[in-house]
Parts: sequence; structure tokens; C-alpha cells
Amino acid sequence: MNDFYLAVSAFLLVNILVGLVRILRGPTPPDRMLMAQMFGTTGVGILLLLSEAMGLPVLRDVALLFALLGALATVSFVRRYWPVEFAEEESKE
Amino acid sequence: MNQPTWYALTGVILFSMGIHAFVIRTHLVRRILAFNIMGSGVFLLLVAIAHRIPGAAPDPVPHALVLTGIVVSVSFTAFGLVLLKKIYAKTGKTALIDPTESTSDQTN
Amino acid sequence: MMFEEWISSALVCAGAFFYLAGTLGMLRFPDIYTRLHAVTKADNLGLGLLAAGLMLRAESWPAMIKLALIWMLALVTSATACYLVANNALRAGLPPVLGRYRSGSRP
Amino acid sequence: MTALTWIFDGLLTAAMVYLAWSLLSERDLFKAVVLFIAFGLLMALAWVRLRAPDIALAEAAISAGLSGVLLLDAVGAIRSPNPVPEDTSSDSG
Repeated sequence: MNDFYLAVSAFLLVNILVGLVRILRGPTPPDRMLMAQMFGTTGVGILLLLSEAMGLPVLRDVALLFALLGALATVSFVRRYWPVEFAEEESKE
Repeated sequence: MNQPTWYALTGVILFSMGIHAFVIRTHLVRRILAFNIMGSGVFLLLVAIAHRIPGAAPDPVPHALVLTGIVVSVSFTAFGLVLLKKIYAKTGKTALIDPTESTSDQTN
Repeated sequence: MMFEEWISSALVCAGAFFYLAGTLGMLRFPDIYTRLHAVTKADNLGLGLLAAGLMLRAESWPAMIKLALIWMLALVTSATACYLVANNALRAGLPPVLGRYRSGSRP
Repeated sequence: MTALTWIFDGLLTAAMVYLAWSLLSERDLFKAVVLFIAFGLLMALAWVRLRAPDIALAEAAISAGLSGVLLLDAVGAIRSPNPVPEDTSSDSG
């Protein structure tokens, strides 16, 4: 049963690595930032599966922190890096 | 070759890449990023060698060291970034060394 | 006991499938709005199915409640981030791809 | 120690090394910062695999929460329109 959870978490890790292409190729900055958001969501899934596979229930607290703080980088990106008054020069990139 | 050895090897590779980039880059944000990568390599090595006896509980002292080190490294990152913003506001440059002019005739 | 294990495994597999759907959407969709759709809908549905599958095998009631709370927290934060990014992208003038999208004409 | 743990650890460490290499040799500064946030999330997974959940908690809070916010703020402040022209010659190297 532990092998099953480990296999599913390895599959989710492969998902993350495939999604890395979007950071490297994303045409605009919000596309790249969106990948960080997706890394957060998938990381929560991997941590929940690993907490079951490795028998460490404390990993659920780490997953809680991931879910809480994963969006913080996106919010900071929108408010500090990409305010709308600089948007015209940014969208041509 | 077991699992902690594998992670220790990864830490060594990360440290080498970080120190290489730290030496050859002049942009200060890149230097801060390279410094963080170096620190991550050292932390990975420390936690990996905390598993001295296979199967037994790991040594808690390197764990405490690494926890302190993570907090110190993030405070130094914040301090370096504030200094960088001050330098940029005053001089408009993002590097301390200007590669286009020689540094031999500068006094400070 | 056996029945619960089967249900739990099926839910975890369904969650992994929705994660795969989110990743494929991330790679294949043409613009930022549809990619937001893939990330915040498909991935959070996958996380919900995964958490439901693990809740069936949790050791106690507080562990089950914690798994449900993790999912709800992920829903709230990703909805907030999705709204912020989409609103900012629309006000910044990023054009949505309208009409029929052909996979050969990658923007 | 089954083959599955080797697959998971191999994928994780290879992804970390590749991510560190591509973020250190990246020309676009914003892309490098997003790759650094992703690297921090993978570091948290590496702490979990080394059975150090306390360090994973600290890493998740600091790298996903704090470091990304600080770096995005600094990069946004550097890039914003400024009367002094930006020194682009130090970017290549």
C-alpha cells in the first residue's frame, strides 16, 4: 500500500517537472508566475501522499503551510512586480 | 551508496554551481541568488550527514544548525536586497563592480 | 475494511488523473485565462479527490478534519490568486484568444 | 529501499540540480526569480525525504512565503522606470 502512494507521488512529481516547461517557455510574466501557483497545489498533494507513505503525520502541517503560503508569492507578484500602470510595456514582451 | 549519500552528493553539486556563479556574476540580485543556492547545498550536506547510523534516528544537532542557518540566510537575503535597492536609488546601477572600467585607480 | 481501501485507491487515482489534466491544460492552452482555468480548477479538484481518498484512511477524526481544512484553504488561496491575476491581466490589456483555436497556430 | 524510492529521489535531485543550473545561467531576471521559488518548493520536498519535517516547515514558510516576496519586490523596484539608465552590460556574463 505504501508503494502505491509513493508511485502516485512520483507521478505528481513528473507532473511538476513537465509543467516546468511553461516557466521556461511562457510568453508573459503571469504565465511564469502561474506555474509557481501550480507547484504549490501539486506540492500539497505530494506532501499529503508522502505523509501517508512515510508514516509521518506531521507532514500534514507542512502541507497546510504550503497551501497557505503558496499564493503569497502570486499576490506579491501582482501587487509589487506587475502593477497596472506599467502594463503596456510589459504586455509587448 | 544509500539515500543520504545521494542527497549529500546533490548538496556538493549545488554548492559548486553556486560558488561558480557567485564568482563570475556581477549583478547583485544574481549574486544573492547564487549565495542562496550555496547555502542550500551546505544545508543539504549537513542534514544528509546527520544520518550516521542507517536505520537509527538522525543526529539532532545538525538539524538545529540547519534551522538556525535557514533563518539567518533569509535575514541576510532581506538585508542584501534592501542594500541593493538603496544602491540602485542612489547610483542607478545594479552591480558594485563596473566591468567596463578598470578598478586600479579607484581609492575606495 | 477491504471496501474502504478500494474506494480510497480509486479516489487517489482519480485525483492523479485530474492533476494530469491540469498539467496538459497548462501545456496546451493558448492564453493566460484558459491556463488559469486549468491550474485553479483541475488541480484543486485533483487535490480534493486526493484528500477525500486519504480521509477514508485517516487514523482519527481530527486528522480527517485537518485534511478537509487543507483542501478548503487551498481553494480559498487559489481562488484569490486566480481573481487577482485574471483581473490584472484584463486591465493590462492581454488579449484573450477568441474563436476557434487550432493547435497548429501556437501564439 | 525499493526501486520506487530510488525513482522518486533521483527525479527530485535531478530536478533540483537542473533548476539550480538554469536559474543561475538565466538572462531574464524575473524568470530566474520564479525558478528560485520553484527550487525552494523542491527543497522542502527534499527535507521531507531526508526525514526532517521541522526543517521542511521552516523551508516552506521561508522559501515559499518570505524569500519569493522579497525577491519579487526587489526585482520590481529595480525594473521600474527610472531617470538613470539601467546598466545592462553587467547582465551578460
